[in-house]
Amino acid sequence: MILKITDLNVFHGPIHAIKKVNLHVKEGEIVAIIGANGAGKTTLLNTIAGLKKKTDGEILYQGEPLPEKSHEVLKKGIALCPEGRRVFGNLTVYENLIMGGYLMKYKKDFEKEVEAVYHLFPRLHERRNQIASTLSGGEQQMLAIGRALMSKPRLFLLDEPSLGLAPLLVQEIFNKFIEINQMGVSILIVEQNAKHALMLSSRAYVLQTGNVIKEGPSKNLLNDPQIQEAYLGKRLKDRQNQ
Amino acid sequence: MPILEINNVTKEFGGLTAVSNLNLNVSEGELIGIIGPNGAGKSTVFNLITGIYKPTKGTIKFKGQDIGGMEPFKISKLGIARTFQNLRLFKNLSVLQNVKIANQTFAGYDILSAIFRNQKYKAQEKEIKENALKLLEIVGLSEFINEKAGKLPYGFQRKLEIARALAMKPSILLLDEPAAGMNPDESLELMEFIGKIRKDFDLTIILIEHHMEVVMGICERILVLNFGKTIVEGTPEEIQNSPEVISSYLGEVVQDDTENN
Amino acid sequence: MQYLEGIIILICINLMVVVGLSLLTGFTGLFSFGHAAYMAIGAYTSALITTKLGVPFFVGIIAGAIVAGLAGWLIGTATLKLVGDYFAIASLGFGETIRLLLDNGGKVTGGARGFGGIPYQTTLLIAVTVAFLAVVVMRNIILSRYGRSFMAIREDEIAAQACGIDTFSFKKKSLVISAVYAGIGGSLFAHYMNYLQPIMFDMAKSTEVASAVVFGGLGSLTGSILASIILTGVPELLRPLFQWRLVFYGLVLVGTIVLRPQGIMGGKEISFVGLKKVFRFRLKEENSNNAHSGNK
Amino acid sequence: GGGNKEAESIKVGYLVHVTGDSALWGISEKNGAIIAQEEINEAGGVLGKKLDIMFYDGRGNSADSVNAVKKAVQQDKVVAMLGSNLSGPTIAVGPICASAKVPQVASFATNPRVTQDDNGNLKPWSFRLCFTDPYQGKLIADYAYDKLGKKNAAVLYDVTNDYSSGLTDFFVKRFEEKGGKVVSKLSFRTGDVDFRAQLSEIKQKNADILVLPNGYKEIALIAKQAKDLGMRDIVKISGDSGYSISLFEMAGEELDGNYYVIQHFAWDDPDVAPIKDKYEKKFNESPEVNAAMGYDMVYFIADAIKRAGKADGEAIRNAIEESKDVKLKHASITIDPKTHDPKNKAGIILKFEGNKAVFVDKFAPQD
Amino acid sequence: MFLLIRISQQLINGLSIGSIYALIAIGYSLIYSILMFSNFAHSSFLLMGAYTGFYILILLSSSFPLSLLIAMLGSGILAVLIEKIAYKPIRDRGNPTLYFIIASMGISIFFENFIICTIGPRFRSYPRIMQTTFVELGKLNISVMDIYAAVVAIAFLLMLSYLIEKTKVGIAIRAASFDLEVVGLMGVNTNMLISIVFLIAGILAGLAGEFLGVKYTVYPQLGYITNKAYIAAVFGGLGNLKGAVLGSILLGLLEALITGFLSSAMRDIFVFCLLILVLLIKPSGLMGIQKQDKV
Ligand SMILES: Nc1ncnc2c1ncn2[C@@H]1O[C@H](COP(=O)(O)OP(=O)(O)OP(=O)(O)O)[C@@H](O)[C@H]1O
Ligand SMILES: Nc1ncnc2c1ncn2[C@@H]1O[C@H](COP(=O)(O)OP(=O)(O)OP(=O)(O)O)[C@@H](O)[C@H]1O
Ligand SMILES: [Mg+2]
Ligand SMILES: [Mg+2]
Repeated sequence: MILKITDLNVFHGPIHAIKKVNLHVKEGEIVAIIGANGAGKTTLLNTIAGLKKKTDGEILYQGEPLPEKSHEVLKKGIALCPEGRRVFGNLTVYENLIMGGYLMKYKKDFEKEVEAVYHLFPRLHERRNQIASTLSGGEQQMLAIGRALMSKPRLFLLDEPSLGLAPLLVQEIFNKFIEINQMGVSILIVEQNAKHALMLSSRAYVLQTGNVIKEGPSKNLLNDPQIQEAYLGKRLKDRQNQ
Repeated sequence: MPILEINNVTKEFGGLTAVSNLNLNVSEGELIGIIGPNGAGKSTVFNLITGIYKPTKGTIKFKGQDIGGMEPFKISKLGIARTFQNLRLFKNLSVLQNVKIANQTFAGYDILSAIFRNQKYKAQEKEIKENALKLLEIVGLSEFINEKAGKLPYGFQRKLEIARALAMKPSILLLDEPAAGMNPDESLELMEFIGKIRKDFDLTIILIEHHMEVVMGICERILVLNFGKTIVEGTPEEIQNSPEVISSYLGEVVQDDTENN
Repeated sequence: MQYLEGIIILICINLMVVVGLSLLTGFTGLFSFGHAAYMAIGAYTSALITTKLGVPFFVGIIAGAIVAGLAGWLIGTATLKLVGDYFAIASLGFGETIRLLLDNGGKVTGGARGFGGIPYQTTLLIAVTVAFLAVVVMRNIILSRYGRSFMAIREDEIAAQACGIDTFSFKKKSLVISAVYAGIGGSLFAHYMNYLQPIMFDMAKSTEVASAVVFGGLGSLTGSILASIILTGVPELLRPLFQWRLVFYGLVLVGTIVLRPQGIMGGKEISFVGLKKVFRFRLKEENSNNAHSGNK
Repeated sequence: GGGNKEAESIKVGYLVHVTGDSALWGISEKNGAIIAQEEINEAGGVLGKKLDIMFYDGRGNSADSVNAVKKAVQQDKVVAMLGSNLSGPTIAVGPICASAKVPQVASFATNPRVTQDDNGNLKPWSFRLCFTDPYQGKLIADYAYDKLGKKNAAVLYDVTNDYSSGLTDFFVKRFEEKGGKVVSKLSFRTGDVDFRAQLSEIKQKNADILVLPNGYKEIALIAKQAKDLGMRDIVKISGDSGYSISLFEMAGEELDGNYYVIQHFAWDDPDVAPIKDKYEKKFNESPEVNAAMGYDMVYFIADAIKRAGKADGEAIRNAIEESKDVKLKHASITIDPKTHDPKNKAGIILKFEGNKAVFVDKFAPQD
Repeated sequence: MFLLIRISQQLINGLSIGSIYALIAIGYSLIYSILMFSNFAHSSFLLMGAYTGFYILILLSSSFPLSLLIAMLGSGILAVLIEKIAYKPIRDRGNPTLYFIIASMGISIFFENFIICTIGPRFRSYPRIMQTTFVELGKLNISVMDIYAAVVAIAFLLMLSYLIEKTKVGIAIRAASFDLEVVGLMGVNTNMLISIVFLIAGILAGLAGEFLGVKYTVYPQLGYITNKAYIAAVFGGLGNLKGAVLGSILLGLLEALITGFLSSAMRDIFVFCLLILVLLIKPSGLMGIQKQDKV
């Protein structure tokens, strides 16, 4: 078990955003979290990554309590690709990647990793000297993912990675996630594109206003009528089929 | 006469041509989609129309008037409202205030009326408030009117931006990825919503989206950009079957996916 | 009793300036380091015309307000294209320039040696009335479309433009109004002190006013009012501490910001019983909370 | 007023600036006054009552001084108000004293407007023990022209300081009247520490005397920087604020032999020397000139109260106005009823030599 | 010829004061580049250095380099402490920059008056080490101290520019100015990073403080000179170290030339007008990068 969360409670001031949540990720697994706007998905990931303080509950990483400071969490091998991109707008693309690989000791490792990111997103290579704030939305998203990849995590937290990406690219990055996963990296992914997320993951949790209301193998959830109705856009398809 | 005419517009950033020789005529009441790979220049087109960027070349006309490079606030007053790809709400103000600010452009009361709170002030303030409440109800944010905008979940913030844009009483509404961060179900709601406001407010709408369900579902005409140029223009069917679009933007799998339905 | 009266008058004077700056800094998000200059302009203008031309005091106040407002308009036109610290530094430059001009003012202003013989006109009644009216007016401005436009600019200029707000012109309006307030404060000050010296309007004074705005809580009118009372009153209470006074002043300032960064009012407004009609801010609905202007 | 309760002490206010830029002087003055107060009370007080000197900090700033003095005269009901050493605040508090009918005696406030209003009318409640700027300007001009025989003067003054710019005006007027030439008049601002640009210009003009109507910090820095620029020998002269014991430490070498300063007294005057000894013993540091003035201020007011016979503002005012040959440590004071300034108070000319301020002359202008 | 000498002497004067401004402005700019606010408490760091250096020299009669070292250290530590006590809580709450500015003003008021209360308001002179030595070049005079100050300023500029532009830590510092939280996500200990920046800025201020003390004197209001350095930094472009130095030198030169050839009384008015003019043409200073928000 790489990550085990028990009875986690998180508050935003008076708002109880995460309510007694239990969740786990097994070594080498891809786990998805789906849920409507405001369900608490981002809050959950941010709490794991150390951006947000938990109120109580336990987060165990490889059986040990997880540190609470974000930089220590990263050192343990957990990287977060945050919601809303949050690239360093005053740095160039390349410098953003340097920041991603900040803890890497050897230049060779670093360069190898940068090459891999450029391979995944050729656009970033093309724009390596562009100031990140002037990138287009999707380009920034590529950079955010690339930057998170640079730290070569053991557990990868992804908060809506497909946001603002062109369909073709969404395919590509999801394939990339599978590839990364096959290299032994566990992934916890939050996605609005629930279908994609469920097809990618082996297990999933459904979050509703801070509670886990359903969990189980993704396949089951994909076929669960209730889930289809609420998160998979069944109504949409119905309408389109009309 | 088209309500918006974009003629041969080019925008360069240093050595980079973000938009190149773009032509687009939009007729009153149309709902146009703009799609294209990331960095194709879609948002830049919006920024050119709304005056945030000055075109390097070419003209932009709104209802016959040249607006290329006009100050943004003047353009928005003429009747072009927009939402932003990276949300730009007044984060520390309440949801209601966010909408009121956009609606009050039409309140002409002067500062003395404000100071003395005369009849004119009261009537117009009342109107602003009523309008704002109505709009918030339409987008379904009624229960959050006193919440700080920045504290809303992402999806609600997007809706608030739309409400704010509508409060401008625009004749053209520019939506930059309104469905980003929404799940398919919410996207569906959004589609219905866009259709409804279009009718209710007599709007011309230009929409940038990467959610194909939405684009294909509601747009009548779609423009596909790549490298700042129009590569294809046509109906949703034409676009979906264009090999060029599939290879550069849609990808095979999604294509299959839509066909399955 | 007269002593207390004097303190209250000074509180009213400071309140005028602080409330004015509060509009600029707390509500519009523009930081000014040179606000004492507008006070100086108001003070010298009104003092000059009441002593040299013998016009009545209220004409002096109006003239002071107009000239200060005019100065605000000019400076605004020249510098409001600048943002953040660059605007702040330009305002500092303006403040020091005004002071230097007054220092070099020769016969007209008395230069550095000061300008005396100003009639004592600022009575308790006048000071309190003016301050009260000023606060009511400011509250009405803030609760109108003007106030909302200022706050929109504070929050996000580009979005404000997209909402049809002419940001440059509204920033200028905000500066002019706050300069007018400072100018009126200055007029009251001149006719309370009976004697003016340019050094009274140095950077320390500007800092004092700016700290009061933050101390009260950005974007809170009642906060600014309370802050003026406390920051004018407390140093008087601390008088027995002699030279340690300023040490404590510094500590209090840092302490508030560290321990209660939202200022004493935390961006909220309170209503005073009895003054309910005037001070009732429809809190939740109308007014912003804290002014985290989203600066990076 | 009323005074239904017989007070057991006589309260006298003293406006000092113990914080702010001029704190150094204020603190010395306050300490000097404390010594005098203790001596007087040990010797039985005044009119059989203890003399209670109450100090008020004006922070070197007029608005604060006004508050302080309001508190003194209106709340604490002092019968007389001493201080301060700065003209601005002293002028600002004048009307408050007058309206409360409390006499005001300034220590080092040299601006003419302390005792006269803008139109030259006497302020009935305001007095001072120091000489005025016009008088001091005359002293400097006359001494430079007549005694030192200098004809080409340069002035380097602080535009933002009322004392400095006032003194400059009066000096220039007098010096030019006498037939001297002011070849260069340059200024700086309070807080400036580098004067090379101005000095370089003065150097070009070949002045034979450099008038420095400034505080000792500026004088020391100017002297040092002048030396850096190769202006080693130019004679410098200053008014009463141009002297501090720190000056030797800071610029003794650079000023040695060519610096004159006009003072109210010399520390090596046997009359004044004991004040210095007491001060050093009590406060563990060397006093500034203000200490002696603070000391004498207290004796002066004690004498006036004695002569008035009662602790009443009006009576004390009249007694002050009638002061004649009041023997104080630093001088013997006669108040001129027409100006409320001390009459014929001669300046003491000190010269810096061998790390000491040496008495050279006692000097008063001819007219 | 005569005019040439006059101008050259004023240029030397200007460079001399400019290099002192530069020493202060670099530290100022460094903190600006990470927390994006004008740190008025910089004057306190400066005072700390000036007084520490002074007392080490006088009381321990130590050598000049040793006193310089201790002064730098003293200021560095003070800077880190102030950051921890006053700025960190503000930062943690994500308050706007205005709060930092006012807090820093409070600190400088506190520190200045604390010195007045404890050490006293007196001006103090450093022992005569080298302030009086100067080089004579024909009719021109250059003080040795100025040459030192200029050399040190340039050395620090080069070192820090390298640090900021070329090293990983430098990139992190710049990234931190944009989004501190995400810098933490990259595995950077942001508290440590900020402490380092304050340490460096403090050390620089300590150095500048001792230089100022030697060149002028030590007194509680010595810190006011930082206002000039602030203006210089704005001139050059806030947050840009090279800009800070350029702005400082220009400001020094302008002041000297205006005093010499235009008007000493109106000097600052001319300087400010020029400043505003420069900002109107280049709204973020001479070397500042104009940020354009991507919309
Ligand atoms: N900074 C904050 N301050 C106060 N409340 C917050 C804050 N951030 C989130 N919340 C609240 O916490 C709850 C959970 O929000 P969160 O952002 O985790 O939702 P989410 O599931 O990620 O939604 P989305 O899909 O829109 O991103 C919401 O009710 C939201 O309003
Ligand atoms: N201010 C700028 N300076 C430099 N380059 C810019 C600037 N603004 C945009 N660009 C570049 O122009 C191109 C077009 O950007 P734009 O934001 O219009 O893309 P987009 O089509 O909206 O993409 P996305 O779908 O990812 O949002 C991008 O490659 C971007 O990097
Ligand atoms: Mg989220
Ligand atoms: Mg875009």
